[in-house]
Order: sequence, then C-alpha cells, then structure tokens
Amino acid sequence: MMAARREPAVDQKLASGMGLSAEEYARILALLGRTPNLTELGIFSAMWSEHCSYKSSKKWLKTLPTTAPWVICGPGENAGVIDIGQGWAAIFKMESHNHPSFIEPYQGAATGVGGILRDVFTMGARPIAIMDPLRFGAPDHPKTRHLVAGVVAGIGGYGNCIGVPTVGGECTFHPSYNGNILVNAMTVGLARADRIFYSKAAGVGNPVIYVGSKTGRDGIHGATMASAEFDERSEEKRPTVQVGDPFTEKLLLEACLELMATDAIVAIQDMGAAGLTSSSFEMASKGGVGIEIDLDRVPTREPGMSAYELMLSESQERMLMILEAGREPEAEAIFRKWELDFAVIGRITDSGRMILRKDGQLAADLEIAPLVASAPEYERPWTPTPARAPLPAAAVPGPPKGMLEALAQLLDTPDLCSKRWVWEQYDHMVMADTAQGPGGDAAVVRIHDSNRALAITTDCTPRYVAADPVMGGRQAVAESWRNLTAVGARPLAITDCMNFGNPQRPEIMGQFVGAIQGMGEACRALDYPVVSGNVSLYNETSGKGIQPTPAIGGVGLVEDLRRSVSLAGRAGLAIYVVGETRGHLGSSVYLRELWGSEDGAPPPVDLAAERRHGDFVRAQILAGHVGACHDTADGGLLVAVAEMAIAGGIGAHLQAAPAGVPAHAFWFGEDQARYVLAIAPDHVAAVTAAAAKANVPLAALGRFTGTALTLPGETAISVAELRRRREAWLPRYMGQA
Amino acid sequence: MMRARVHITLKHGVLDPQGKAIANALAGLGFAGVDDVRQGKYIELKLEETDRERARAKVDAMCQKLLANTVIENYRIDLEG
Amino acid sequence: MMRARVHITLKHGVLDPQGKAIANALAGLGFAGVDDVRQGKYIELKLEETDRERARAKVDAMCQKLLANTVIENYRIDLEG
Amino acid sequence: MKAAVIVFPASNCDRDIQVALRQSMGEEPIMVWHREGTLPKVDLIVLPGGFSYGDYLRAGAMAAHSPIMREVVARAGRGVPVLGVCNGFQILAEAGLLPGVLMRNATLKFVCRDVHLKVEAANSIFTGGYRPQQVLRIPIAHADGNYFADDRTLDELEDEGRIAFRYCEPDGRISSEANPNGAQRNIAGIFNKDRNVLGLMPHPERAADPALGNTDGRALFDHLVASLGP
Ligand SMILES: Nc1ncnc2c1ncn2[C@@H]1O[C@H](COP(=O)(O)OP(=O)(O)O)[C@@H](O)[C@H]1O
Ligand SMILES: [Mg+2]
Repeated sequence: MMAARREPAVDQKLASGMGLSAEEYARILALLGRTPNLTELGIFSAMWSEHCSYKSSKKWLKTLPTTAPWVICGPGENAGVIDIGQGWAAIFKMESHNHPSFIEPYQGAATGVGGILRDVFTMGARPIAIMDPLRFGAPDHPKTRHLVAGVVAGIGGYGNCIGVPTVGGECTFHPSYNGNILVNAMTVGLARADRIFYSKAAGVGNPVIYVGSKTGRDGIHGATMASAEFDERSEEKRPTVQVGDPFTEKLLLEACLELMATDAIVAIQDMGAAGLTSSSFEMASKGGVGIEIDLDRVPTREPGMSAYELMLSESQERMLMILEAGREPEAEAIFRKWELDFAVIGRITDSGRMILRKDGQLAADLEIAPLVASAPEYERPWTPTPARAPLPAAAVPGPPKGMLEALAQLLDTPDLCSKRWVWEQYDHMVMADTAQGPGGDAAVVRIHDSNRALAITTDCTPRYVAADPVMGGRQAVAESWRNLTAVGARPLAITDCMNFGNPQRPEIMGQFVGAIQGMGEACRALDYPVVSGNVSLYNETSGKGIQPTPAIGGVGLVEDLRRSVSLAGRAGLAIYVVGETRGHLGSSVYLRELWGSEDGAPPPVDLAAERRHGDFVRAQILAGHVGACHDTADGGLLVAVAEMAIAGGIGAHLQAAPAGVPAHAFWFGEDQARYVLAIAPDHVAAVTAAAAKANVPLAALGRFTGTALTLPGETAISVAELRRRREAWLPRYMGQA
Repeated sequence: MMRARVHITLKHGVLDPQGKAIANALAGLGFAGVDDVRQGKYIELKLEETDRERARAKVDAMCQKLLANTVIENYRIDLEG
Repeated sequence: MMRARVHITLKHGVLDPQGKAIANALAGLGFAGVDDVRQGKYIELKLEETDRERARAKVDAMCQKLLANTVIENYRIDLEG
Repeated sequence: MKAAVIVFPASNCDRDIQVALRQSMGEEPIMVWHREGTLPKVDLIVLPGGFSYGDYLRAGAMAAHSPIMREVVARAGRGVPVLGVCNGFQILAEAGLLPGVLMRNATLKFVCRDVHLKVEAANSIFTGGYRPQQVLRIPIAHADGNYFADDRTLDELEDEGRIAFRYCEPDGRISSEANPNGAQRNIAGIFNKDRNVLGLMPHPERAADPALGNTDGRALFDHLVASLGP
C-alpha cells in the first residue's frame, strides 16, 4: 500500500530551498517559539512568497488611488468591483501566467485563463469577457513561433470551451522577452450590485467546504522536495505544469452561480496559487477566525498524498467556501447535479488558529493573525532610471520612398500588423453580446438584455516604460483611458498586471517605483482608480530583465449602445485630428522599424491635455457628431488613418502635412492625447466650435473617399493593398500564408 | 521502408481531463467496474530507412521536437519492418 | 483486474487532417523521407473482470457505443492481466 | 408554438439560442437539462452550440448518449423538427440522426469569423424563409466542423437535395478558399431524409439581432415560427 514516507528534517537549508531567506526563517522560529514541521514550513514559504505577500511591491502599490464613488470593492479581494448603475456591478481583474506559459505554452496559457475566470466568478459574477495581453520574444528567436502557437491555442482552448468570449488583448514582440514571455489574462464579469460574494470567513461552527476537481500533486514545487527523497515510488520527475480542464470549470462556474442565487454562502474563494493554503489562510485572516481542517476529507486524485502536498497543490478548478451551518445538503445537491466533488473538510472556530489533521494526527497548528501580520515587507533599494535625451525630429531621416510606402512597410511589421491570426482562434462572439470584438480600440460587450455596454481594453507601451518609467506608467493608463473614450465609453476603473524583472536589482526596482508613480498620477488626473491587479516579478534570464510592462486593463461604460462608435471610416466623412502634433519620434515605431533605433525619450504625457481632449471627444461622440473615432498610438497619425480606412473599406484623401513639422514626423510621430475623428460634413461646424470653446486643438486632415489612400505628391496606394500588407505578417510568420 | 508506431501518454500524476470525462461517460452508459481511464495519442508513420538504429534515433528526435510534449508526456516507439 | 489497451485509428480512405499536419510539420523541421503519417487515439483502462472473454466483449461494446465512431474509425483491443 | 432547447453540461450557446427563439416566437422556449428522461410536448427541439462534454474524445460523442437523446431521437422519428447548431450538429451526427461526422478542421485550429453561406435548399421548414441560392453572412466558431462522409453518402445527399448550406464566396461561388474547415464539398449544413432534422456548423442565432449588426440568421427562426404556428 502506501510507501513509507520520510519527511525531510526542517532546517534553514530546507527553508532556503523553499525560497525563504535566513532572516525570514529566523523570523518564523521566533514567531512560533519552536521549529515548524514540514507542512508548516511549506505554509510559511507559500504565504510569505512574493506571489502571496507582495513583499517587494506592497509599499508602492499602497500609493495607487483605489477609490471613487463608483468603486464597490478595491484591491484586497479576488477581483475589483465597480458600480455601473441600474443595480449592476462590473467585476474584473488581470493576472499573469508568464512562467508556466514559457515552460508549456498551451497548458500555461489555458490555466492562466482558468485562474482569472475563477477570481471573477468566485465573487458572484458571470464572466462576460476575456482579454489577453501577450508579449513574445524576437520573431527570429528559435522558440518564439512555437510559443505563439501554443499560447494562442491554449487561451482559445480554455475560453472557447467555457463559452466566455475573448474580445481583445495585445500581442507584440521584443527580444527582451526571449526568455520570459508575458501571458497576462483579464476577465470581466457582471453581478447584481447587492449580490457580491467576499472571502471573509465568519460564523463559528460553520462548515468549510471544498468543491470542484480532485486534488493531485500538481504544481507542488520547492527545490528540496525532489521526488527522489520525497516519493520513492515515482521514477519520473514530477512536472510542475498543471493541466487545465475547461469542461470542469464550466461546471464549477454554473454550480457556483446556482448556489449563489441562494443565501447559503458566507464566504468563498478560489484556490489559486498555493491552493488550499492561501485560500484558507486568507479567508480566516480576513474574518479573524480560526479554521480546523481534516485533510483526510479532501478529495484526491492520487493515493497517499501528504499534508504538505494537500496544502500546497495547485490543482485547478477548485473552490473553498464557508456555508451557513445546515445548508450543506442543498449545496451538495447542486454540486452533485453538476457532477463535481463536494466535501465538508472542516469548520470555523474561534481559536484564531489553523489546525490541520491528517491520518488522525495533528499535521499543523499555526496562529493565523501573526503569520499574516508578520509577513515580510521590504523596502528594496531602488535607483531611478536615468532620463534619456529627447530626440529632435530633424535628427531622424525621412522615409526613403515616401510616406505611403513607409506606411505599407510599417503595417507589415510584427507589432503593427493585424492580429487576426490570433483572434480568429478565439470565440469572440459567444454569449451574443459582442457589439465590437477584437480589432478596434476597445471591445464593446453589451450588458445582456439592455442597450448599455461595457467597453474593455488592455494597454501598455513597454518601450516607453523602459525609456522613462514614470512617463511610460502614465502613458499606459492614459492610452487605456483613450481607447475607452474612442468608442464613446466613460472610463471607470482599471486593473493592472505589473510585469517586471528582479526587484532585488535597484535599477529594476527603480522601474517599478517609477511606473507606479506615473500610473498613480494618471489615475488621479483621470478619475480612474485601480481596483485590482497582480504583480509578476523576476521576469528575467541570466541577469537580463524584460522591458518593464505594467499592463493596464481598463473598463468603461457605454450608456447607450446606439451612441457608441467604431473606428471604421465611411465615404464622405471629413477626417480631423484632435490634439497637438509636434512630431515626436523618440522611442517611436517608425524610428525602430525604419532606422533600427530604440533611442530617444518617449513622448511626454500631459495629463491635463489627456483629460481635456478625451472629455471633448466623448462629448462629441455622445452628441452624435462623430461617425468614427480612433485614438492614435503606435505608428502615429498615418497608421491611425490607414487603420480606419481598412476597417471601413474606404479610401482617404489626405492633405499635405502642415509647415513647421517635418512631414515624416507629422505622419509617424507618436505625440499623446490625440484622436482621429471622422465627421459628417453637416457636423463639422459644431465640432469645430466646440473644440475652440474647450480649448482643444483640432486640425483637418482630409476626407474618406474613393478606394485609395492619397497624399499630395505621392503615388496613391489602394486600401486593398494596405489591407493585404497589414494582414500579411502574422500568417506568413506562422507559416500559414 | 520501416514503419514506426508511437504511443504518447500523459506522465504519471498529470491530470487527464479526457480520460476523466470518458470514465464518467462510460459509467453513465452503464459500464460498471471501469477504472483509471487514460487517453493518449497513437501515431503511425513510414520511414525511408533500413537501419533500425538510425530509424529509432530519427523517430526519437521527432518525438522530442514535435510529436510529444515532453513536459507532460512520455512516449514509446515501436519499429517494424 | 484486467488492463485494456484500445487503439483507435482512422479507416483507410478517410482523410486525416492531423496526420497531414504532422507530416508537413516534420518536413518543415527537416525530417526527410517520412511518409503516410496517421494519428489515432490510444486509450488505456482498467476493468474489474477476470474472464478474458467477458472483458473483451465489454470493451468491444464500449468501443461500439462510445470510444470509436465506426463511420470513420477502426479499433483494436489488447487485454492484459 | 413550443420549443425545447436541450442543455448539456458545457453547452454555451444555449442562452444565445434561447434569446433568438424568444425574439421570433414571442415567448420563452423550454430549457431541458440533458439528464431528463422525458421531454414535454414541443413543436421544435434545438441542440445548441458549445462543448457539451468538453468535446473530449470526439465532439458531441458523449452528449449523443445523454439520457434525453433517446427521447430526441424518438421525436425526430415521429417528424418533430430538430435543429442542431455547431456542437448540436456534431451531436446529431454522433447520435446517428444525420449521416457523416464532423472531424477536426483541416487547419487544426479553432476558427471564429463570419463566413458566406449559399442556401442550397430553400424547401424546408428551416430554410423556407430564404431564396434558393441566396448568399448569407453568418458567423462560425468551431474546431471540429470538417464534414466527412463517404462518397456514396455525399452523392445521396446531393441527389436528394439534402445539402442545406454550403460555404461560398461573397458572390456565391463555391471555392476551396471559401471553405473554412475542409468540409467535403463545402458542406455547412445537411438535412435528414425526412427533412425534419437540420444540422449546421454556422451560428444563425449570432446573426439575429440588429444591435449587433447582422440579421441574416433571423429568417431561419422566423420561418420556423411561421410554419409551426403561433
Ligand atoms: N498591481 C496591483 N495593483 C493593485 N492591486 C493589486 C496589485 N497587485 C495585486 N493587487 C491586489 O492584491 C490582491 C491579491 O492579489 P492576488 O494575490 O493576485 O489575488 P489572488 O489571490 O486572487 O490571485 C488582489 O485584491 C489584487 O487585486
Ligand atoms: Mg483569487
């Protein structure tokens, strides 16, 4: 039967193998007044890990604005909750699954989606949208193609099956991600504002319930837990990769929502990272109560699992709940109907302690509050990123073959090309509420059975953050705000995913501190608080960190779907640009793709101008004056106009760049706070007058007409050709063209 | 010409959602006493190769590079002919 | 306890998109002289059954009813134990 | 008219179909859990899209054996109209109500986009709202839509006018470029012999709401309601 198990002796070496520093181990000994056993040490290592304790980032995260009249629940729960009116709440969060996706792209990405879905439905929301910001290494790196294929298939494999539309995301390439791709995933859900479920345990005597899949030895790490010593029967080295089961997750989702329609649940929390450990400790600590768990009752997939393994397994598709005592039978009936495991594994006590039993013996006995309260919090040394010299437009040469040829060339590059190859593998229409799917500025997903909608976007420009973390942090937030504005939504709040390198290096910590500063400034200036988020550090290989990537997920409200616009240009509409075009080429795509340089300071982000211009654009859209709208971002004005032309299948006649700005800087500069508007002739006067009154720069660019893009003095290029060029890169790269 | 048969199976301890679903479905159909269902892949191919050693090395390389996902899967190669 | 191994393969004449894709990918990876790649399924299960005949009949019924789609697939059952 | 929508454990277009039916019928269809052994008396049965059992083993294979399917097969035999969309089509094929099978897409990838469909047979309770040869734009979203049957079956389908829809170019030409999944003879949907069972891969219910910008699927539901009475 069960092989005899020798648990390794607990000492500092073992602790350090689990990622605890000598100082942290000493702190544990002092706290307990004794040596912990293996299970207890594992619990400490999980709870005090960077992932669970935010020990390097907490100090800085606290500086972000997290409140607004419409915020129902900010950071601290499984996801953030905002009030969107008419009795509804939007619940959302973003999370990373970077490392697992690099090891096993399909399963890593799939379980990333599964995890973030659970964070949202554990709060009582039905998920209505998934977004997936992705960053890959250089296209010519030998691993990149395989990673792209696997990650995209994995995200689709999970989201498509569970039936939540994946409506947008990002997909860019840079050599800094060669050894550390970023796979972030965001879920947005809807719940009644008075039916939100939290994770605060309460009620002495209430049962602790385990539901979902069985527990296996998935994802149990800890270097010293090497299988040879720990599990002598197994020849294979245990993979730390978890396999996702979207089918079970769909059942879990429906079962949880069904039970949530009753009032049997006191508290609920998904089992994510550090599984049963973090869910039970977080629930108990929030409620200031104790928990007793009989680990023999945990449903298992494999025989002979130890207390350590049961507490640290990261098996997917599981939830922990506290029920009102006596409600077990009705809850069990629901989970049985959905063919899921259901087990009463413990109860709430007033001891303030976590008491675990296994095989009739005490397996752990820890006081909860001190363990949580004395989690380390570090003020890591940091050095600010040195400022880069601005790069004057005159120092950057114009395109050798004219603007339009440069445009066609830019559209056929990894970052600016169409991502259709990616999003056609995602069911972006299931649930039949997708008003605008992938390919536009923000996705627009209708609130079911209404004419209101949520607008959703994810954004970050890592090259700006690398060049100037403060400005880059501002820009990421501002760009997301702009994307929501561009579809006519009122931006409400953000979630974030802070992907950085090793925080123990002062220059990396400096990037983190700078980005948070910039994000905070932008959030405050735009009334756009942070309600949830996630930190992923140590994204680096052999001492080389990734480009700092604070991915921002923004959510806004469209009050009337009929007033929302897309970016598709239409014949006869006049083209205008909102905002000032100075021709900023530092850190631009033009500079990188045409001249192979990543130099120069990024464009400055003037938050007052952002606010003024965005509020103006939104007001014009809501007034019905705007036929199409697109914010300008990577690639600048000409790329923005071309994208509108391609989306609408219509040509555009553009006038010459104004004097005073070099033409290539005018067309490809990446100045911020700008939007391109397409305006019907009879609304031009009203928009112009409103702009003057609001002190918003507005300049005419030309008109949507014909079948080609034209510029004075250049050979016209057909929209069909532009589309062909823009659609070419990714299928060709993935070997499908 | 040689024929290779490759069996690709999930490593011990790795969750097999398909196997689990099949086991449930079989139970639902009234097949009792079925246990431990695991689903794997089975690939057959022909090789222009006469040397057994070289053939095995080649198919092994194919498994490593493409056919199997060695992070979570094991494979077994049988040669014939 | 008996262990059953079931191989499910596409019938001759049924186009095999997976096999074809693998063949292309192998060629793309530089594996020359590979031909006739077919992908099938491999299912292992345990049966509470000691009688070989009865075990085979049972697994055969499982294949007919669920495991294989006999419009396009053949199956082969191996028993052990 | 009364309609039933069968809900399998991981159906995920059940609500979408429900909304489209409600819109055309003016009343709610009955949602029936797959474990039910009985089906109320209805004029139409719909098997919605989704991943009924995670699509493990083969798409639709396990759902085809759900308890309710015995009843669906019996009703179909008695002439009750049965519509299967996407996963519903896969289930109908696995259950033997329609010939052939839906194999993995030739690209091996899931594909979600609008396709053009040619109405090949407008003489059915499902397609009577369309003109013969009319070209529709309807979304698809599937990984296993590659229709396969042997040549004899395919010829029989053609001869008996049982091919309901084919993938086509926007101008109606049938080409291999217009075929998103490798389906034989560009087949997107077929009838059974008695023409009271239709399976199709595209999702008409996703093209039935003006607010989402496409209503080409609406006529299918409207015509069912018109034919099956108020
Ligand atoms: N970068 C951040 N900005 C704001 N809130 C954050 C950030 N990182 C984490 N949080 C918040 O901290 C809490 C814990 O996060 P996390 O451990 O990732 O959640 P979970 O345990 O659900 O996976 C969450 O409420 C999350 O929203
Ligand atoms: Mg959580």
